[in-house]
Amino acid sequence: MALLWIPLLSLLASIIASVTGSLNRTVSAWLTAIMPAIALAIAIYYTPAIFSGETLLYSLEWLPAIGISLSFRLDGLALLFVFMILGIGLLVILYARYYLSENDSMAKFYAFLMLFMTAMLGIVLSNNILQLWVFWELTSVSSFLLISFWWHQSSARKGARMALAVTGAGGLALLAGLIMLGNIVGSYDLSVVLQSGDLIKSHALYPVTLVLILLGAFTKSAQFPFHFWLPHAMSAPTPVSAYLHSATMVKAGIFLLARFYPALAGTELWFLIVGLTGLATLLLGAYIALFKHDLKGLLAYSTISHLGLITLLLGLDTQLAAVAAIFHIINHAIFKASLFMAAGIIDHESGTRDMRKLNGLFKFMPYTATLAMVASASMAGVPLLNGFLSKEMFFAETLHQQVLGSMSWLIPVLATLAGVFAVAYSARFIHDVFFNGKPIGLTKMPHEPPRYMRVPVEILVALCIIVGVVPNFVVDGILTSASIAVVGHALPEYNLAIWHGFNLPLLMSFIAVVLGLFVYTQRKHFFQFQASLPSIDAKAWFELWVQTSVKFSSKFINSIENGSLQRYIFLFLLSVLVLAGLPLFDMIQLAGSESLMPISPQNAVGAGLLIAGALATIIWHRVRIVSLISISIVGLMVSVAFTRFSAPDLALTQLIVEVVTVILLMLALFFLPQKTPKESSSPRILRDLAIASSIGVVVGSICYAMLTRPLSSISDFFLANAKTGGGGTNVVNVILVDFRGFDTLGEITVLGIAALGIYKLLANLPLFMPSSDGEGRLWARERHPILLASVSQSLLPLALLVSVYIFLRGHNLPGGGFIAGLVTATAFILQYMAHGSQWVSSRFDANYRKIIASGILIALATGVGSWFFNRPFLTSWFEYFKVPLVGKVELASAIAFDLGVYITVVGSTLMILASLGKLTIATEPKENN
Amino acid sequence: MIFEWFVSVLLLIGGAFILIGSIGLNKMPDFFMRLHGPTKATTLGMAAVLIAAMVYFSFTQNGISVKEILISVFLLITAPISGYMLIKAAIHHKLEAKKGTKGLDNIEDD
Amino acid sequence: MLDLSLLDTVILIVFSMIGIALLLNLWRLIIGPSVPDRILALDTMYINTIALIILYGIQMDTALYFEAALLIAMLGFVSTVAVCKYLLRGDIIE
Amino acid sequence: MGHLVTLPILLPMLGAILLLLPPCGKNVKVRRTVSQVFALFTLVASLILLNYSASNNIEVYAIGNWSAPFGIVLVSDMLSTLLISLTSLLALCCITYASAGDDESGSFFHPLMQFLVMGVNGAFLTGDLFNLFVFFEVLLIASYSLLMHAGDKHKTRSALHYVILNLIGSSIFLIGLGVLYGVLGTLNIADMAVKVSQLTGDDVALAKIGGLLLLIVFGLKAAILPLHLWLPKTYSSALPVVAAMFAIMTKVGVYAMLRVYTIIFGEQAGELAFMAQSWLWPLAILTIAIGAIGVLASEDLRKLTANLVIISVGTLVAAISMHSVMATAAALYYVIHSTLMIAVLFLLADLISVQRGKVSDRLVEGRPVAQPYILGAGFLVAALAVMGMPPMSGFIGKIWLLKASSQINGTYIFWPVYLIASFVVLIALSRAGSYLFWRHSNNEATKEKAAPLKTNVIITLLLCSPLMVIFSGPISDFTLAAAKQLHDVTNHVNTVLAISNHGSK
Amino acid sequence: MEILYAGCVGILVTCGIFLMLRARTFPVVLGLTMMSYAVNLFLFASGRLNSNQATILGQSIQYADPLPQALVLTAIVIGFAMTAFVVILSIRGRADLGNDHVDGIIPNKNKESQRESR
Amino acid sequence: MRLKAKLSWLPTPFRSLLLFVVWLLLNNSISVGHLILATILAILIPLLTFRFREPQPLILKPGLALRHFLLVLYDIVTANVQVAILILGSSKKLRPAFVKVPLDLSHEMPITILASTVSLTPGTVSAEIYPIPESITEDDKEPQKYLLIHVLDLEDEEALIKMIKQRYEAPLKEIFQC
Ligand code: NA
Ligand code: NA
Repeated sequence: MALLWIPLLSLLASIIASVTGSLNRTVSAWLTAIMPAIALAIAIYYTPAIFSGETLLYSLEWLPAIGISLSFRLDGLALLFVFMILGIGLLVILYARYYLSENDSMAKFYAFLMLFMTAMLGIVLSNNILQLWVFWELTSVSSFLLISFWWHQSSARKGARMALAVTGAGGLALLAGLIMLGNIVGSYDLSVVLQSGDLIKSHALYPVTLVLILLGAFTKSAQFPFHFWLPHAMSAPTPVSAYLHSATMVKAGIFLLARFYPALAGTELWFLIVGLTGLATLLLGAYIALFKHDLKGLLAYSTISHLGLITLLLGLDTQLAAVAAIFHIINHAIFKASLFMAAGIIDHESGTRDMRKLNGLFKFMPYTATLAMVASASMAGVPLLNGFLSKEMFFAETLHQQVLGSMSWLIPVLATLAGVFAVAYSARFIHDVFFNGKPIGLTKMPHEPPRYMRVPVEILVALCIIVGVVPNFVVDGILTSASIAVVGHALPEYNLAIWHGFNLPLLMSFIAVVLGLFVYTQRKHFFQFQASLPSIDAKAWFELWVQTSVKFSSKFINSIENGSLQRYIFLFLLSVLVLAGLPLFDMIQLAGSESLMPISPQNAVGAGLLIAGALATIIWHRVRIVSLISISIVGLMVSVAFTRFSAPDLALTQLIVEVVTVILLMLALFFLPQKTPKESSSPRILRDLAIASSIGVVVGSICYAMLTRPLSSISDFFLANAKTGGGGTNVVNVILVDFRGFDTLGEITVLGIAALGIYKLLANLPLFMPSSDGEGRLWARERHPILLASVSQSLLPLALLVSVYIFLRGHNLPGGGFIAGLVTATAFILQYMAHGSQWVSSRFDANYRKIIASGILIALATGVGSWFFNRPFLTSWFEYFKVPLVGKVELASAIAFDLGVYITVVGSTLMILASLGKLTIATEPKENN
Repeated sequence: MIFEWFVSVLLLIGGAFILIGSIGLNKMPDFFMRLHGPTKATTLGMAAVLIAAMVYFSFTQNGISVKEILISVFLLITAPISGYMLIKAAIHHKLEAKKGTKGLDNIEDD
Repeated sequence: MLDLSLLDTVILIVFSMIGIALLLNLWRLIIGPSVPDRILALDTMYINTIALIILYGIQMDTALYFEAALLIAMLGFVSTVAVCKYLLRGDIIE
Repeated sequence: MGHLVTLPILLPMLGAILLLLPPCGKNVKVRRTVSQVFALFTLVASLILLNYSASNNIEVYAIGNWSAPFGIVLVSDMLSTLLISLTSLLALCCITYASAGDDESGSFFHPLMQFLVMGVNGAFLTGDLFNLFVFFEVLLIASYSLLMHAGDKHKTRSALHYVILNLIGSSIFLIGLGVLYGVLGTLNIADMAVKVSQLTGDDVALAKIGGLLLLIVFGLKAAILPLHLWLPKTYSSALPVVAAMFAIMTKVGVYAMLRVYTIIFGEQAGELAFMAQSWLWPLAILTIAIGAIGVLASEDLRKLTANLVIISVGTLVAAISMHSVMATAAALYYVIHSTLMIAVLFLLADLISVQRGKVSDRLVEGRPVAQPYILGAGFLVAALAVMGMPPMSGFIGKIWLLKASSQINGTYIFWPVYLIASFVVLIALSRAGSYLFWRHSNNEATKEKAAPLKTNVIITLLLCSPLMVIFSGPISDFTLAAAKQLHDVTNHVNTVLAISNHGSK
Repeated sequence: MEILYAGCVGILVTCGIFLMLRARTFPVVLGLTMMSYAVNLFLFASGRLNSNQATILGQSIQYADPLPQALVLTAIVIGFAMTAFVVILSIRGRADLGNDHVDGIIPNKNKESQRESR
Repeated sequence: MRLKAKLSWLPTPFRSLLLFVVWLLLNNSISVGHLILATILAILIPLLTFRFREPQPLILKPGLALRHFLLVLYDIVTANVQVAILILGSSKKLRPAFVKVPLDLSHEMPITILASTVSLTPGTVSAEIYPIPESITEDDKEPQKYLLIHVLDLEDEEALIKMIKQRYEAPLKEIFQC
């Protein structure tokens, strides 16, 4: 449980920090620091247990479905990192208090910093590899926030995005690798994974898994060729650099290598990839560091180089390499953190980080200079400082490896070369900044920083010296236990002494120092040579890469999504053709077993008319009025077909819908151009005809196949129960209002919504109202022909009577609410046509919206009514009554339901047409060219 | 038997008039003349068919069937309106009348 | 039962008459030449369809399709009127 | 459970009707209150159903007292209750958000929104294929109108495409239904499953055609390649709050696929077992890819979000076509997360575009937003969530999907495509965030801040993401159980068809 | 008869699709209408073809399948609503966008012919 | 001429009668139930639709109206036979013409009936009613109305005009007393 508290306390610190915005900066720092300090105390409390070889575990069920649990583990390696994270973290809190200016939000900074700390603690304490990944990604996120802290600067924005991109990509690779690892092992539990090294390494997927995980580690640790993001992350405030790029963020990758060392290391592949990557990074970083004029740039490349060194160590196949790696992790963290802080002080007090301007600062800030010089010396590997010790171990281990077979001698040589550059850039850091004449063009007069800003540096430099002088006393315990955690078994003998006698590693150190100083003195020539090389700005490259990707994506997407509906429809139809067409070829015989009906001449005539109508429609599709007349034949013949094939209800519905549709299309014809221009090229027409006829053939074939097969359906039930269960003899109607009344409820809702939508569509619509027809004829003057007006008046009562008739008989004979509604509506539309909408609305000022709502409400209420009889929604009820004189009369809830349908249909249809009519009153006709 | 003959004759008359109406639609030289066939001959043809139906259903089904009259009524009401609107449209479109049509100057600008 | 063989024959003959009439209507609709001609043809087609449906009812000995014929008679002209109104005024609901 | 099952459909329907009638539709204030109250009731009803179904119950409600397969039944299982709860939650948020002013920029916003919810919930609950069509149409017609809310040129243009395509889609739906009825003689999904397993001879091919035609329609609704082309313009031109609600609409298509190709054409379908999956798999992968490219190519935040919808659809369909319990469970978790986060991104885009003035939400330098903290933080949370970065909800779905696919042979391609797509999303969103919040022109920020109601809705939706992480245990348990229940076809069919006193009243 | 029926459906589908692929809203609307005729006939066909078997109980001995008829009825109504909507949307498109092209923009090469058509 | 009926609940008695009959015809029944229903509808529907009715002269001579109606029916039959013959004959011999018939009627309903009758009977189709309302200016009071008809085969214009006025217009004037 206490384990959980370590990250939890730091998370708590983040939350506390975020609310300290209004407080004094010092108070804010103190409040922030309390929680990590407690966490550090907890870690110290557990130290003896860890040193004695214990591993503390704590686990909490979280996501059993996936196999992620909240599971923590404190062993030597974790403890080492916890110390670094919390220790240096606390120092950074103190340092940042003085570093950040009044303009910067302290609260936000600390909140982000503590969030980052939480993420780091989470990584190192995770005992579940997916949980580890979660925290891993959290470091990417929180570091993004920290690097972009000064987002007003373009470099900060770009640097942060680049860091996020690279580490994010690595994170994805890592996730893939970890899931594969989990699959190989059968568990995401780190303890299990660490014990399954042999299983993993012998698995077929080991190479892929390894590469994916290494991708994660290398991107995070800025290993070549992913190193380029790190220097640009230096746009962050220096406390961030001091924290992220010494002890934490970049070390997370190293931690990962160390963590999975028992599970993944020990194969040729590992040594080759890890070793060579480390070596390349080591050399490249050290070399470039020399040429950076920016103080933090120098430190950044130095960091890359040192990370390469550690990686190389982890990639060496010698027994003590891992120990050396761990030792260098500690040492690098200490001296690099202090150096960043020193650089920050210099920047803070002198206003620049450019070494070409910074000269002779020793005079102005001797105390800080001394501290920086010591730390720098440690970085160069000067004896009596901690850097020297681990570097000696490193040199020693390079001599014992056989990674490159017969060419293994290259490694110590190149390591020495890297040492040369390390000495050179360290020398530059000391000489070029603190000596070398006078400062040039500084805006500020440099001086010593505030007292407490120096304290963190002092502590760290002191550690450099203490570790350097009495290593056994300080780091033995932690180094041993961490190393055991990495190597996985008892360590071979080693000795953390300052003096090992005159030996090859010492010689290598000596060469490095001598040659390094030589290189530094001859730096002009090197600088000239370097300047002659083309400079590569990773930031610019990254931006260019993103821009290019965006450009290409846009081009690609625009070429596909070209905004052409015709293309979209074509693709849709092509899908239909393929998916519906292919299975047709699976059929052995298209025709089924049913006997066919003979073709009578009158049917042939009907079909002929239908086909002729359809063809005429497409032949004249550019002369719209003619195509409209032609398509009416089709509608008429469809109704006839419904009559012919025993569907009187359908025939009625189709007929009446046809009339209303024609009216709608007439409206469309008026408000749209009269003719369709010839636009399609001949190949396009051929293509369209080809796909249209192909689909026609497919659908026709399917239809034929279906028609010629016997059908056994659930409909026998409807026939059997319509009268007894639904109270009607028109089975279609009983289905509509009873068996499947729910469909009908939805259907009238659709109609109602359509009417509302149309009303909405017509709001504030500037209509095109041509003053003449397509051939330039002015419209006739007579608005309301007398004959039409008076006949339509006389027809209205008759139509209403017929509606009532059709409505009432619907349950037993062809008819029903829908048809009746359309008849009524059509009669009203006739009034609109004959008299105009003003005339109608002055006589019948109905609110169609309310009519529609009431209609649907009646239908809905009929359905809900059955609840009061403890029946499901829409359960119908009917009863026969004997009325004197009249005889047997049926009352049915279905009639109420159908009434709802009727009202909705009337309301919707009229709303659609009336709202359009109303609109034209307001608009004067205008010429539209 | 008489009933059957009666129905048959009526149907044949009806069919004939309907056909003649449509022949007129095709045969006449101008729109105004074409209009006469459908508005007249067809009306009578329809009436004959409907009476046939009336007689037929009165004999074959229970009770007499007279509702077919209604169709005729509706046609009598609506057919002149269709014709009227059509001829108005034709006049508006200034369709050519057959050469020698008298009284063209009676048509006013609409 | 009545012997309807005569009637059946007559019905077939009348069917063909109406069929020919419909084809003639179609022909007029196709050749036009003017839009009113085409509308007239369609209107006639509608009316002839009434006869077709009634005749079908007689043939099948059922009155179930009567309402379809009634609706055409009552409201079929509405679309003719609409198209004519469009030709005359453009806006059919003004 | 009584009549509760009908409430997620009937409540919004009643709400819509009342909103059109005098007392409730009278003035803005009343309309808003009524609409929100009904949305809340709908949510409560859905949650009660969710809770009830959580104990692995399948509730079958025979409408009109006509039991399956003759009448229409509502089937409330874990899958449908999960989705109606999600819909209702989203609807409540969107309605509340719109009540800050967007609802008055056109007529009938609230009724249409309620009708949309009715349609979506109906589609999720119905056990009848034709009834599914009807509810599809309800939600479509409502969406057509909502799309035109606060209309302008762009909306009209994209609405034309959207409407026409969907009308063609509806035609194909009916043809598919016709074929299926013509072969199987039934419309009830469970009954169809039974009938499909008894097919012989050429009938199998016919049923296959019917099924594949439906697949195209569902694919169009869901927006899978190559039927996705309508989506980016449509969603990005819609009013953001409408687009936010539309986040659920593609899921209806996905849901329909999940239902139909698990139950009707599932493992018991003989020759037709999993017939859709072989088509869906490559298309889903390509959909993810094209969505990722679209995300990168997007010039404004709404377009970007619209492309995120496409990625999410591709991901979901890929998961469906893996036809395993694990993958379905992962997909169900993912669907909650992605719907809510995409919705909130649309809402954020709304506020951002308003506050940035002329440049709107385009990814160019512009005026700073008036509320950088809340919008920036909101964007960050949503962005992290959709990227699949911890600590937001996306990563759980991501891990789960990867894991599920790794357990199925032949799905290796999913990993690189999905991971690269995640990477592209990361690049694009960080670029977008950089433009929207960091790159300022010299103009002053507007003084006008978003209505507190709007920001509250956004915060609520955003909170769902960390909550989904914290409660990922119970949620994932639920989705896993829901997936198991869904894949237990026999149990489903038996439960739906078991009420056997056919026709007794 | 069946082959004639299926052939008609096929031809309606063909014509409908051809029209839907045109560039202007009016022909597209016509295409959608034509397609809905085809679809209704197709859906109707799922109950097979029957003569004189209207599903009015007591009026004949055998009955056609009533269910597809009910489905077609629903489909007709919904189709009508949708057609109405798309018609008005087209009008709105013309008003908003200044032309009746389905994409709202007339490709350059067609500008000339567009002018002619007015 | 009378524009308003005596009974306010039965504003258009003949319309009601028509509805009553039509209902019975539609239902093909004279059962008590239908008689009651027909009565209710015959009263209710005219009341409902009354507002859609422009004031029109009422039929004041029902007997005459019936006689006129039968006459027209007879004319329809004969006219149609004539037209059928004309159609079947040579169309070259036909002498089509537009004829303007001056009207004594001035109300819409009677004019409509006249025009319809003309359309249904001998070789004539009503084409226009002049002047159209839009061309009437303020100061024209009660302008002379004309019925423009198209004649399929015109023998004598004067005779035709006379026939129409006597045979069809005069009875209408009497029926409506206008
Ligand atoms: Na210097
Ligand atoms: Na019922």
